[in-house]
Amino acid sequence: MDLNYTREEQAFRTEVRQWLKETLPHDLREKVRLGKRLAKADVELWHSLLNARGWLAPNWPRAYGGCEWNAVQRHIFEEEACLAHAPRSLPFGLSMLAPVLLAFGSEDQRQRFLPRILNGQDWWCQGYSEPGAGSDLAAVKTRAVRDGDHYVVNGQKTWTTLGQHANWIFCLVRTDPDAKKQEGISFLLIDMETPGVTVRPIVLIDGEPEVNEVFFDNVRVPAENLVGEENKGWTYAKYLLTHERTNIAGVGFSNALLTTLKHVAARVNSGGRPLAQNPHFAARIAQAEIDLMAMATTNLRVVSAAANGQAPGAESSMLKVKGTVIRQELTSLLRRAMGPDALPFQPDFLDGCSNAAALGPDHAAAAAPSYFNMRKLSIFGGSNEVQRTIITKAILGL
Amino acid sequence: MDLNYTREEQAFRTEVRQWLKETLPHDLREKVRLGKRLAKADVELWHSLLNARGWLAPNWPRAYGGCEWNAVQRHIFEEEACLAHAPRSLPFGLSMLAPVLLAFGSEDQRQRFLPRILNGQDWWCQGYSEPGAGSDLAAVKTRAVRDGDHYVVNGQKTWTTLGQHANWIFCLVRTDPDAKKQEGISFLLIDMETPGVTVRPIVLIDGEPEVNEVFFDNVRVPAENLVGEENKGWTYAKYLLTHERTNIAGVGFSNALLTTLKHVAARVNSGGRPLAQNPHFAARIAQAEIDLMAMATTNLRVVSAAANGQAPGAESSMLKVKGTVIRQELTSLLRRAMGPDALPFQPDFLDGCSNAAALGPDHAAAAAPSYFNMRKLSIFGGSNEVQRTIITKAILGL
Amino acid sequence: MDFNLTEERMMLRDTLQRFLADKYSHENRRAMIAAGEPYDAGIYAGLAELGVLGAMFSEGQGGFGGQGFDLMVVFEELGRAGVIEPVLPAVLAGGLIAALGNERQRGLVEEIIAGTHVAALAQGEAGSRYDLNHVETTAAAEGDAIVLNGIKTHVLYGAEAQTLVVSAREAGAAADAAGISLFLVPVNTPGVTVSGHRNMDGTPSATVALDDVRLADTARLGAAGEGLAALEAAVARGLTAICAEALGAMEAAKELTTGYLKERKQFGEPIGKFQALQHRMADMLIEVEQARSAVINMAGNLDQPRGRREIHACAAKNLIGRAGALVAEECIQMHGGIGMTDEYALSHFARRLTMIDHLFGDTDYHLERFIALKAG
Amino acid sequence: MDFNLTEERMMLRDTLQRFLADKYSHENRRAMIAAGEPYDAGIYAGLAELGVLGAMFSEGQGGFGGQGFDLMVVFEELGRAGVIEPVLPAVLAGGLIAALGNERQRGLVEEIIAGTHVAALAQGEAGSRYDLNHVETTAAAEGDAIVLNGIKTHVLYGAEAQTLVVSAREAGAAADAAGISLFLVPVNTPGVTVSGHRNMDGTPSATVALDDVRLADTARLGAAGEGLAALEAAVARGLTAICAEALGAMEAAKELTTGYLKERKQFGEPIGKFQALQHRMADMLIEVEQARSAVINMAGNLDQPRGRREIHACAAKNLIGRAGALVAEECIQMHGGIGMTDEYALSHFARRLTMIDHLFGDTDYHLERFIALKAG
Repeated sequence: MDLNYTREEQAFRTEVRQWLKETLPHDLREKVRLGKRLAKADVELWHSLLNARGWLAPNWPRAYGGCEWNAVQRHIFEEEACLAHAPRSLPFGLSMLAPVLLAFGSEDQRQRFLPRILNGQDWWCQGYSEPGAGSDLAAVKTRAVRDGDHYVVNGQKTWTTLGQHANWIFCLVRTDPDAKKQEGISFLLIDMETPGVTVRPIVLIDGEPEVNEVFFDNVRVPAENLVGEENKGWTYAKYLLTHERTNIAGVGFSNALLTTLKHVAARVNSGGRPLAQNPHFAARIAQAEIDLMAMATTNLRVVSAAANGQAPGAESSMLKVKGTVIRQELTSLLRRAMGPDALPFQPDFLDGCSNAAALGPDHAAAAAPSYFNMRKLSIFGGSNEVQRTIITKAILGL
Repeated sequence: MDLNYTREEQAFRTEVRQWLKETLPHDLREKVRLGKRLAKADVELWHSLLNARGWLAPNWPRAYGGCEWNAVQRHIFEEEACLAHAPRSLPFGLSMLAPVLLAFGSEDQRQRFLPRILNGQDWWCQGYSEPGAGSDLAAVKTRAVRDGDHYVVNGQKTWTTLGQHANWIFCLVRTDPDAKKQEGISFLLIDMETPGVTVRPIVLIDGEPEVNEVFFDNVRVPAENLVGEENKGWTYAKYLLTHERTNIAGVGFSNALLTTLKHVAARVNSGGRPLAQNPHFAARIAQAEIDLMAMATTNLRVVSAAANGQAPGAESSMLKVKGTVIRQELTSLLRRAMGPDALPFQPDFLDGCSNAAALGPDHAAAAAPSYFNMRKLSIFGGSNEVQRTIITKAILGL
Repeated sequence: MDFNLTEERMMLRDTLQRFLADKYSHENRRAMIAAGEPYDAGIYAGLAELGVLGAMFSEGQGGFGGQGFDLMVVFEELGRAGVIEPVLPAVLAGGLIAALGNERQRGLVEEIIAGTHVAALAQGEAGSRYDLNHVETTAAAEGDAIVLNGIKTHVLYGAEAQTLVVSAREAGAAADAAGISLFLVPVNTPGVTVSGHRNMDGTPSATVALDDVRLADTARLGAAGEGLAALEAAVARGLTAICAEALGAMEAAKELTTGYLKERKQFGEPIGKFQALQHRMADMLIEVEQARSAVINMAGNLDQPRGRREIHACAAKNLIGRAGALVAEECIQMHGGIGMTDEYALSHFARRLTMIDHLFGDTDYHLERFIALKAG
Repeated sequence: MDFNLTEERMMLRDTLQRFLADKYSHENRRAMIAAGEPYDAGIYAGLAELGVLGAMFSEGQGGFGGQGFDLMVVFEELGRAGVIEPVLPAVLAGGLIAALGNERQRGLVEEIIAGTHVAALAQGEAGSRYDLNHVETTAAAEGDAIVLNGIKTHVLYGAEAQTLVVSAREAGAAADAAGISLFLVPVNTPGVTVSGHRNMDGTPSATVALDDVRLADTARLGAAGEGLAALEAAVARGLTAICAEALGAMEAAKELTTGYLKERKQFGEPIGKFQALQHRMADMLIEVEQARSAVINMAGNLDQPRGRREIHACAAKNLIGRAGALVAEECIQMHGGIGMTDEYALSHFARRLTMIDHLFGDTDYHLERFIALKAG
């Protein structure tokens, strides 16, 4: 047992920290720090900076422009990026589609799509969920019917995150309606500029249109856009879901949140003293911090096992649940810390309109919207209920 | 809406309080106050005092020596008795068997058994649960086979509270092994001095043999001891379970516990000041008190509806669950309040051995045993899991 | 003891329920907000006509209610329907005018009851958090006049009001209990600048800058320097109102969720058949009953002496805060994605429940206050 | 970073696990307690023979371990089997003797490692609760002698010890950090009265009265008046031990409960099929993993400077306290009645987990201490 990082790992951390310090633009950092909404251009800029350094694709093979970082390196990078208030890079192309193409796609597909993910030409989004399916992802109703060298796609996807910015979508579609539920599903890549594709943004509880409905009305998709074999899409989807959950615990995000929370609590007045000195509030922060300290180690234990080649099983689900609980608690505390200043809704300020001044102190504007937005953590990516079932089944085997 | 008691109810409260003050022996009060274990003689003394006043059977008809109190009067009596640290009267004969005899027994049975409950000649215990049945009370395996004018009983009951003191037991027995689960059960009264009855005390987690196993080995029971009709026992058992849950919320107990907790917290030293002034601990007490204040009103709302003739449905289950949670939290806080003084196990002191002095302050000896003992609240009388299912089914109807 | 409503209150509740079921909906509220309107003037006139505003005041004040249970009955229904029209300021500012005003000042109450005048309470400041006694806005005598200076924050319906009830300090230091006075300030008085915004839950609010605002001495409401006690009493009434409103919102969220659990199928079964959800639902239902009891306790003790009134106010606001968070979070979670969308009504109830915790003291604030009151 | 045990520790763990699986059981412990024996001397000798006591000390001290992860490995197994034999006092009193003792005094360590001598730590007092600095027992110089007066409470294994390590005050007021010294007191010294009792969890404990106990000046352990820092460090080692023990007890309770959920049928199904129990089980499993991480953090930081060591000690004891209560309560609840019986092993683990919260500072105590350390 040794809780220390190796010399190489420490050097890597220093390198990452230094690069972030030099490269992350100040206004982008401030946007992230204050919980503002990032514009499409903000994300594209961040991708391009990472790509210029060769750090955009941590888990891709070097042959395709990736870093081939191991789990510990990825963990260090994520930790540093969060502490520096760097934006999150988009997972859809980088860590969702790409691993599927690398494992099951054709070389043509890899050569065609992977470079465009790196250089920012394509913004991918995910077409998994459908209305009424919830956590039951295999309940795919969107149909794709072969017609010559095309598939004709009809149906609807939903909860498509940032789909309003995307030009490509990877979809689960039903190609054999007579097969059993998990069978008869295929994995199809669809150019969103094809006629018949419509995107409708859905405003969420925090006032932001973060997700979308995507409609397909007789959309003709070239058959070469099929990944792997027809009717084997569920295998690829499961691969994506179980093998590509990096940073599922969100330790880096929680650490950054905790820092912000302490920053705020030290400055907000509560009955004549800083809120940080209020014993009740201090206890709630400390409780979250203690849980986070333990979870950081739980995470490292899993990361370290993964770096040694062990495939995480129920541990991923544990990290998902506990990570969610901690992040939600921290956003809840941040909201509470703001007192009445959490009340106003300030979309213009959050959108970064240059002439919009914030009501209340630093961090107040985003406190309530972030709290509401983070409710999604326990719902998406396999709800926490689904995760709990996985955890117990793994040990009970019932 | 009016939160005040009527003048008559207030007068009744005064009468009860005065009587308790005059009648409850000091050493009995101290035993209850300090959470000591009551001997058989203690309970019998308390019953005889109540009976002398005519207050032993709050919900029996006057014709049989009862009080015919309504729900509000019963509530007032229980509240006062708890605050005075009076012992709890035994429910087995008074509020479990008696209502069944009154509703379904023969007049002969009533005349034979009810007076003996009042005058203390009989100590009843309950023969419902069987090993391995848990909350599934209808899983009765104990057999009663008719043989002339007797039933011959074979089998085993368990979790029989205070059965070691009892001379009579009311049992659910299976009289028709071929009928469906809930059918074929009969309700039988068994003299525990009959040959073939054996009682084995079970020591619980708090070190006390509060419950027992009762074994029946070819026990011959006169057929006249059958209550109501053969094979209809489940109906009577359900009647007992759903209609006779008085004081299910335990508001009186919780109020007394809260008083004790505050008494202790004001006296225990924590870092140079009374524990009551420790903000964390004060917050935990206050939280429990606020919950209890609300539950007292929730309870009164149900009590008041019951006094107006409305049968409580899921409300009973709600009171059971919340009442349990609050009582368990209060015993947990009392244990924590004691700090290291909760460590020693002092059975001699708890049993009232005259030469056993307590280690640590007032209330320390019983703090941990009571905490452990009270874990039973969420298990017996229909576990809290069963109650939660009842609550939701009542509203969802699924 | 009697937990039944009087016939009058039952009638008011039923009429109000029908009116709102008929005229008020999540879609309408959303459309109104999207159109930039602070609230629906027609609805507000309708509420006044039904006597909702009259029910906030006693007969002596020109109304026909004014007791805790009147507030409870009305606000539970407002909460259930998600009403954002300005009934709360009638309780807060209107209540203060009715309680403290001289005959001339009390004339405003009539207009408030008629729904033709909105008065808003301007008590919060940048550093006050939830403390009513933290007042840095100054009221200085200049000859016969009084001059106000300061900035008031989180003035609910401030931009929609014609009159503000402003707390300002005539003597003492920032957090002193003594020295706080209340003033009636018409919004068109020179030096008053009102900047409106909307809160997360859709209710309108404002920041009010007071820059050398000159008032006649007659603008003072009640005795000089003794405003805090009345302010606290008015806020206790406001707390009763928003706790009852939260109860209504919880009931509405509960209704939506039980409906959803019955309808929605996953893995081939209604999700309400999943035991884990059933048991969490049960815990939620229990807390909603607890919340109702807390509101009853508070409403029934609103006219008791300060100590008892405030203990119940703290207990209720604390319990409502916890129950409200539980209901908002669990209902969203049980719904899944749909529960997070703005177009589904649950989002409104969840936001309102959450934001009510930030009004007039949150869960933690009232827990500490409860402890202090019990110890004192 | 490396989360694997060294081969030596793995061997020790495996041997210890086999030894305890073979020789130690709930039934045996119950019988022994019923017979009035404080603990099983044969088992204790066996543990010594296996090197369990040697693993508590570094090579320099005559052992072959002494690091945080040595404590963790051993105590996790002791906790899993429910061992009540006196290994903990070897960490506490033995650790202090090894850390502070002069050559003569350190002779005791050899006997402790051999299992032939028990030394117990006598630091608590009636009013001290969990504060190590609260010492009212006095140590007064009288010529060449030192005279101790006071009463020490909750002296774990005090009635079984041959030597006591006693904290007493040579200067300062009751709660001062400075002025506390440690003394080696043979239990047969005139004036020492040891009254033994048993704790709820079966472990033996005692009250020690010190009535004009005359010691030679050479009985002092370490420097005069400077005992607190060493006491705190020894208690940090004790905390590591009991936190690891709690982890082992949680693992054992978890094993019993998962087994029960699979076997036990109700309403025709294994109760482990009920989703409500599954989800609660999942939450419990998560907390056990969290507990393990907290113990790892604590063990790995035991030799760090005081601030860092104590922050991890507080974090671990707080988390272990919460997780332990959850595991004890949930495992009993999932078992139902059987989980409440003394004859079923779960009762021991539940009692031990609960009582560990009352040793050397509970959940709340360490949360407050964590806050103070972070702020300081």
